[in-house]
Amino acid sequence: MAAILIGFVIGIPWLGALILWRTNDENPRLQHTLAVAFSIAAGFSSLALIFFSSAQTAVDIPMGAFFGSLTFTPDGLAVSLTAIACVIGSLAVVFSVDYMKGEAQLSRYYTFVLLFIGAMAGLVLSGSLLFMFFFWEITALCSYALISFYNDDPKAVAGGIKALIITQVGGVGLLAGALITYSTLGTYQVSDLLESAGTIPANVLAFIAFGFLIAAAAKSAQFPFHTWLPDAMEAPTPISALIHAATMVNAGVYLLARFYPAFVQVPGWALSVTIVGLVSALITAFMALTATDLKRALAYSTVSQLGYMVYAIGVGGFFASQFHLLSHAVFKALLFLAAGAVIHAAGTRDMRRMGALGKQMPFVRNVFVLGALALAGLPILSGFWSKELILEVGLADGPIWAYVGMLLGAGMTAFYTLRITWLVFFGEARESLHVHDAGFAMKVSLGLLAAGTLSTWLLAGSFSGLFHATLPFHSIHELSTLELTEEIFFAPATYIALTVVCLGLGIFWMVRKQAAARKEAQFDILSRESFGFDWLNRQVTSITFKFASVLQETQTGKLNWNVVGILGALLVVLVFLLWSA
Amino acid sequence: MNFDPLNAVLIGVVLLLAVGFYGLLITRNLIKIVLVLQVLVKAVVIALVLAGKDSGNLGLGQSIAATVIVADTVVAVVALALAVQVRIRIGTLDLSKISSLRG
Amino acid sequence: MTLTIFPWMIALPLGASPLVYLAGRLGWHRVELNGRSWLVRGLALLALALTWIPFALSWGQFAAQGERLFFNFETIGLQADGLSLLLAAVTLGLGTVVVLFSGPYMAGEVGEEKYYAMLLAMIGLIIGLGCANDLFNFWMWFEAMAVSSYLLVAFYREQSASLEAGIKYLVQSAVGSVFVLLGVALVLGATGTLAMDKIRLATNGFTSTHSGLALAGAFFVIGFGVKVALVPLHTWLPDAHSQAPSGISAMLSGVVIEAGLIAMLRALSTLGMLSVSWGTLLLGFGALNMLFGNLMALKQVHLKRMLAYSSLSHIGYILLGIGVALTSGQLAGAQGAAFHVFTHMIMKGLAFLTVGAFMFALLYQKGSHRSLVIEDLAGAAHKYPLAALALSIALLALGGLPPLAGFMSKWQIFVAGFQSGDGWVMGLVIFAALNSVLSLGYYAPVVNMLYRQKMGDVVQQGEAIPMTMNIPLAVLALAIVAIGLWPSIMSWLTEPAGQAILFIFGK
Amino acid sequence: MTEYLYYLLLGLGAAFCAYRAMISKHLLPSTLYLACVSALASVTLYLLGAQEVAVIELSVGAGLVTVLLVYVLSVVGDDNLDPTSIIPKPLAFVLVATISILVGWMAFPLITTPSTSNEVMLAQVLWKHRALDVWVQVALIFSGVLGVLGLLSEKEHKIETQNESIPVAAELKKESHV
Repeated sequence: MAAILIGFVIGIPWLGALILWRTNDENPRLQHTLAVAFSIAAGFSSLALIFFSSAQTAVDIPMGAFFGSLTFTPDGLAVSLTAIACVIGSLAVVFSVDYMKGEAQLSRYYTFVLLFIGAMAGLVLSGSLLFMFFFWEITALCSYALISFYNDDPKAVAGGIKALIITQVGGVGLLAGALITYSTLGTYQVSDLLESAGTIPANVLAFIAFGFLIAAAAKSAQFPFHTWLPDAMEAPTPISALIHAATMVNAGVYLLARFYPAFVQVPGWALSVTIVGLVSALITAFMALTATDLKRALAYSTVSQLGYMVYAIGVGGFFASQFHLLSHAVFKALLFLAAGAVIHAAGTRDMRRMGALGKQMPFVRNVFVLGALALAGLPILSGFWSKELILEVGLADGPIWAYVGMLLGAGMTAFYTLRITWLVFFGEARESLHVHDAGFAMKVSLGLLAAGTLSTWLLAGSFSGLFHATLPFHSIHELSTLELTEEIFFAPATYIALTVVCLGLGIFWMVRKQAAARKEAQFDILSRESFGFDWLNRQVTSITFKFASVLQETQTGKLNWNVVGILGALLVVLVFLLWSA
Repeated sequence: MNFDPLNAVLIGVVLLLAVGFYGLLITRNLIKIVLVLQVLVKAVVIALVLAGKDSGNLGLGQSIAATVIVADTVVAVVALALAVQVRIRIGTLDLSKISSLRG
Repeated sequence: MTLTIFPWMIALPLGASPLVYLAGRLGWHRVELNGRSWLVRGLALLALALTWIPFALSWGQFAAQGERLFFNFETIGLQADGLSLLLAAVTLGLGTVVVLFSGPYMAGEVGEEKYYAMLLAMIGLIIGLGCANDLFNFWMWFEAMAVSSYLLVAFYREQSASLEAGIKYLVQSAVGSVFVLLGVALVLGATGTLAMDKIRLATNGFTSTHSGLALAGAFFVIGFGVKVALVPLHTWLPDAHSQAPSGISAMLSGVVIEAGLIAMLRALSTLGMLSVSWGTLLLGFGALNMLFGNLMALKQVHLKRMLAYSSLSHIGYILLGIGVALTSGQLAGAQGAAFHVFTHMIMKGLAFLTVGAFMFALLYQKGSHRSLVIEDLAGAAHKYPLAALALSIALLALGGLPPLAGFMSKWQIFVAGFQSGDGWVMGLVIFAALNSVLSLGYYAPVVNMLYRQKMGDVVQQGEAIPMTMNIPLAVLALAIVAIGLWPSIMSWLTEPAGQAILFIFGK
Repeated sequence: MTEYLYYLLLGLGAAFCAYRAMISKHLLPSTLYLACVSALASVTLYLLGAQEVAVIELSVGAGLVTVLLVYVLSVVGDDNLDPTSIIPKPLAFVLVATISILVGWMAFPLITTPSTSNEVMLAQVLWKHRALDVWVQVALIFSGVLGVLGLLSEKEHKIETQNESIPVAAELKKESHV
C-alpha cells in the first residue's frame, strides 16, 4: 500500500504536469480545474501515506550498474515533509486560481508547480543518494523556471539564474558527498550510509559531511549563500509561498536532519552547523529590520527562521528543528499568501506606499496578524511552541554565546514582524490605494492555513511518536503533546525568550511613528546589499565575464595563429612526455 | 656522431618539416599555404619510406607512401578549389583579411 | 563458421553514395526540381534504413560471440568490437535523423544530390574508421572522412563566412593528418608492422620508455586532437560548426569529433605501456576544454557558435572519463565516456537540428542566410511549441539537469572519478561539476528567451516548421528524457564499448 | 660516409628550395621551387630504394601539382604579397626551432642499421596485401571529386549572395543576463 501511495504522491502531480503542459492557454478554467484536482489528489495521498509510514524501504527498482537502485522509504521524516509539500502545494494551487486569473501562459505555470510538488515528494522519500540528488536538481530547475516566470522582466530572469547557479554550486557538495559514499561503501542507500558511517574513515566522512552542509546551506539560502532567496521574490507569490518558504528551502534542513546521526561524530561539524544557523538567523533578521519590499522582508524572515532550524540541528535538537519546520511551513505560507493577496490587490510590493489596508481587507488582515504573531513566537500559536523548544535545547546543549545570539534574533523577529504588519495594515494610509478583499479561492486556502497555524502544535505528540517509530538511527524520545507543553511551560528558557520577544514588540511600538517616514541610512543600503554578499556575487560574475572576454581574444580568426595553437600544444605535449619519462 | 646514411635522411625530413611549419606560421597567402602543406607531405612521404626501410619493410613503406601521395594530392586539389572560391567571393587571398569569424 | 556481416555497414552507405549522386545528375533532368529532391533523399534514407540491418545482425553476432568480429581482406582487415559498434550506432542513429531532417531543409538547393552523396559517404567512412584494424588503413579512413566533410562545411559557397570556415577547417585538418602520418611512420620504424594487434605485441616488449614511441604518441594526440578539438587545437571548430548547414553541424558535433576521439584512442592504445601518461594528458586537456568551452560559450550571441563552443566543453567531459579509465583502469570511466559520447550525440544533435529548424522557419524561408542570434528566438514557444520544448530539453540536458540524459552520463563519469580514489582526479570531478553549473549561465538565458511572453518580430513573421522536421526533433527529445529516467537502457551499447577501451589499453 | 653526404645535401637542398618557395614574393617562382623540392625528394626516395614511389612523386608531386598550381594562378592572378607576417617572426622561429630539436632528438634513436629488406614488389603489396587501402582511396578520390565539383560547378545557389559581413560576437552588444 505504501508503494502505491508513493507512486501516487509523485506520479499524480507529474501526470498532472504532463497533462497541463498539453492544455491550451485559451481555456484557463480547465487549467485551473485540472491543477486543483491533481494537487488535491496528491495532497490526500500524502496524508494517507502518513498512516503507512515505516522504516522499511517500500519501493526498490534496480537501475543497473553504477546507478544503484531507485528506492523510496516512507519513514516519519519523509512522510511528514511529503505531506507538507503536497498539502501546502495544493493550497498554493487553490490560491493561484484567484491570484493568477487572467495571466498568460498558465500551462507553463501549473506544469512547473505540479512538477515541483512531485519532485519535492520524491526528494524527501528517496532512499538513494543518487535519486535524492536527481530530485534535488529537479526542484532547483522548477524553482528557476518559476522565478523567471515573468520572463519579459529582466529582474525575474536575473533572479532565476542567480537562484539556479547558487543552488547548483551548492548541489556540487551533495554530488560529491553522494559520490564519495558510493565509492567507499559501494551503495547509494541512505540507510547504509547511516548504518555504516562509523566504518568510513574519519577524513572521508568529514568530506561527505561538509559537502552536505554546503549543499544544505545553498538550498536553504543559509549564510554564505543567502543572497538568492530575496531575489527569488520576483516569482508569482504562490510560488514564493510554496517553494521559497514552505517546501524547497526546507530541503537543506531536511538533508542535515536526515544525516545528523551519521555526521555528528565528525569533529567540528555540529559546531559549523550551529554557526551557519546563527549567522544566517542574525544577519537576515537585521536585513528584515529595514526592508521596504513586503516580499523581500518576508524572504529575509524565511532565511532567518531557517537559520533557527539549522541551529537547532547543530545543537542536537533534531525534533525541535523538524517541529519548527512544520509550524514555519504553515505560518510562513500563510504570511506569503496573505501578502500575495495584498500585493494582488494593491499592485505594489512597496510597504512605504501601503498603510491602513486592514480596513479594506479585514479577512486578509486577520489571517496575516495570526501568522505574524506565530512568527513572532507568541503563545499559543504554533510558532511559539517550536521556537521555545529550539531555544530550550540551545540553552541546554549548545554554546551559550550562540544561545544569546538566537535570543537576540527572537527579539528582532518580534520587532520586524510587528513592523511589517503595522506598515501594511495599520497606521495611516500613505497612498490612496483602492484594494478589495481576497477572492473565494484565496480565502479558502488562507483560512485553512490559518487554522493550521492555530492547531498544528497539537500534533507535536503524534509527530514525535512517528519519528520515534520509524527513524531507527535518530533515537527520538516519544513525548505526548501534553508532556511537551508542560516541559515548555516549566522551562525558564521560555520566560527569558518571551521577555525578549515582548521587548522587541515594545521597542517597535515606541518607534512606530517613524517607521514609515524614516530616511534611508547607510545601514539600510548595506543590509539591502546583504552586507556585501551581493557585491561579492556581482564581482564573481563580472570577473567570469571579463575572463571570458580576455579568452575571446585568443580566437583571432587568423589561420596563422590557429597553427600556432597546434604547434604550441605539440610543444607542451612533448615537454610533458619528456618530463614524465 | 653516427654517420648512418639514414640519419642524414632523417635530418632532411626534420628540416623540411621545420621549414613547412615555419611557412604555415608566417605565410599570409592562401595559395602558398596549400603549397607549404605540399612541402609537409613530401617530408611525410620520405619519412614513411625511411621508416619502411629502417625496419626492413621497404615494400610496406613504399606502398603507403604511394597512397599518401595520391590522397594528399586530392586534398590539395580540394584546397585549391576552395582557395579559388575564396578569391572569387572574398576577393583576397590574404589570411589577415579572411578573418571575419572570431570571438 | 558464421557469415561476417559487419562490413556491409560500411559498404552499403559507401556504395549508395555514388548511386544517389548519379540519380540526382543523370537521366532525371526531366523530373522537376522537387521530384529530384524526393528521389535523392528517398534513396539516401533507404540506404541508411538498409544499413540498420547489418548493424543489428552484427550486433547480434557480437553479443552471441562475446568477442571481436573479424573480416580479413587480404592481409589487412577490419574488426568490430564494442567501440566500433558504438561509433556505428551513433553515426547511423544521427545520420538517419539528419537525412530525415534535411529533406525540407535542403530541398531545392543547388548541389542537393552532392549533399546527400557526401553525407552517405561520410557515414560509411566513419563506421569504417571505427572498424579499421591497421594503423595506416586507419589513417586512410580518417583522411577520407575529412575530405568528405570539407565540401559539407563550405556547402554555402556564396557566403564568405562558409568559405572561410571551410578553408580553415581544411588547412588545420591537413596539418593534423600530417602529424598522424608522422606518428604512423615512427610506429612503422620502431616495430616494422602496421597491424594494430602486432604493434601491441611488439611494443609490450619494450621495457622502458621508448622515446620514438612517445613521440609517435605525441603526434597522435596532436594529429587526431585537431579533429577532436582539444584546446588549443580547436580554433577551426566554432567556425566550421556554425557555418555548415545545420544537419552537418549536428553530424560534425555529434559524431565526427567523437570519431576523431575514438581514432585517437585506438592509435594511442597501440603504444603500450605509456597509458598512464596518456591518461594524465587527456585529463589535462579535458579540464582545459571544459573551462575554455564554457567561458567562450558564455559570451556568444550566435546560437550555433554557442553550441559549437559547448561541444568543446562536452569533449572535456568525455576526456575526463577516458582519462580516469586510463589512469586508474575504471570501467565506470570508460563506460561513462562511451555513454556521454552517445548522449552528447543525441543532445547536441537535437540542439543543432532545432536551431536549424528555427533558421529554416525564421530566416531561410524569408531568403535570409544570416546566422541566428539568441534574441531572434524571443517568445518562440508560442508559435513553435514543439521546437521550443525540444531546444529547451536539449539545452538543459547539455547543462546536466535531471531527468535528462546528460545528467546520467555525466554522473557515471563522476562516479569513475571518485572511485579512482585519487585526490587530483576527485578535484577535477568537482571542477567538472562546477563547470556544468557555469554552463547553465548560457543555456538558461536561451530557454528564457524561448518562453518570453512577448513574441519578437522575427518570430512573428516566421513560417511554419514542416512536419518532417518536427518528427526527428520529437524523437530525439523523447530519447533524451527516456535515457534520463532509465539510464541503463543504453548499457547494452556502452558497456561493451567501455570494456573495449580498457581492453585495447590492456587494462 | 659519401652516401651520408649525398642524403644530407639532398635534404639541405630540398629544405632550401622549400624555404625559397615560402619567402618568394610571387606565386609562380614559389610553384617552381616546390617542383624542385619534389624533384629532390624523389631523388632521395630513389636512393633509398623506393624507385616506384620516386616515379609517382616525380609525376604527381612535381608534375601534376605544379600544373594545377600554375592553372590556379592563372585563374586567381598573382597577388602582390605583403611580406610582413601576422605572427612575429622571432616567435615563429623559436617555436619551430624548439619543436624541431625536440622531435629530432626523440626520433633519432629510432634509426638502426636496417636489417636486410626482404624485397617485395610494390605492386604486390599495394594491390594484394593492402587492397583495402586502395578501396578506401577510391572513396577518398570520389569524395574529393565531388568536393571539387560542388565548389566549382557553374550553377549558383538559389539564394542571392549576401556581402554583409557576419557580425562579430564581440561587437554585438549582449545584455548580460546574470
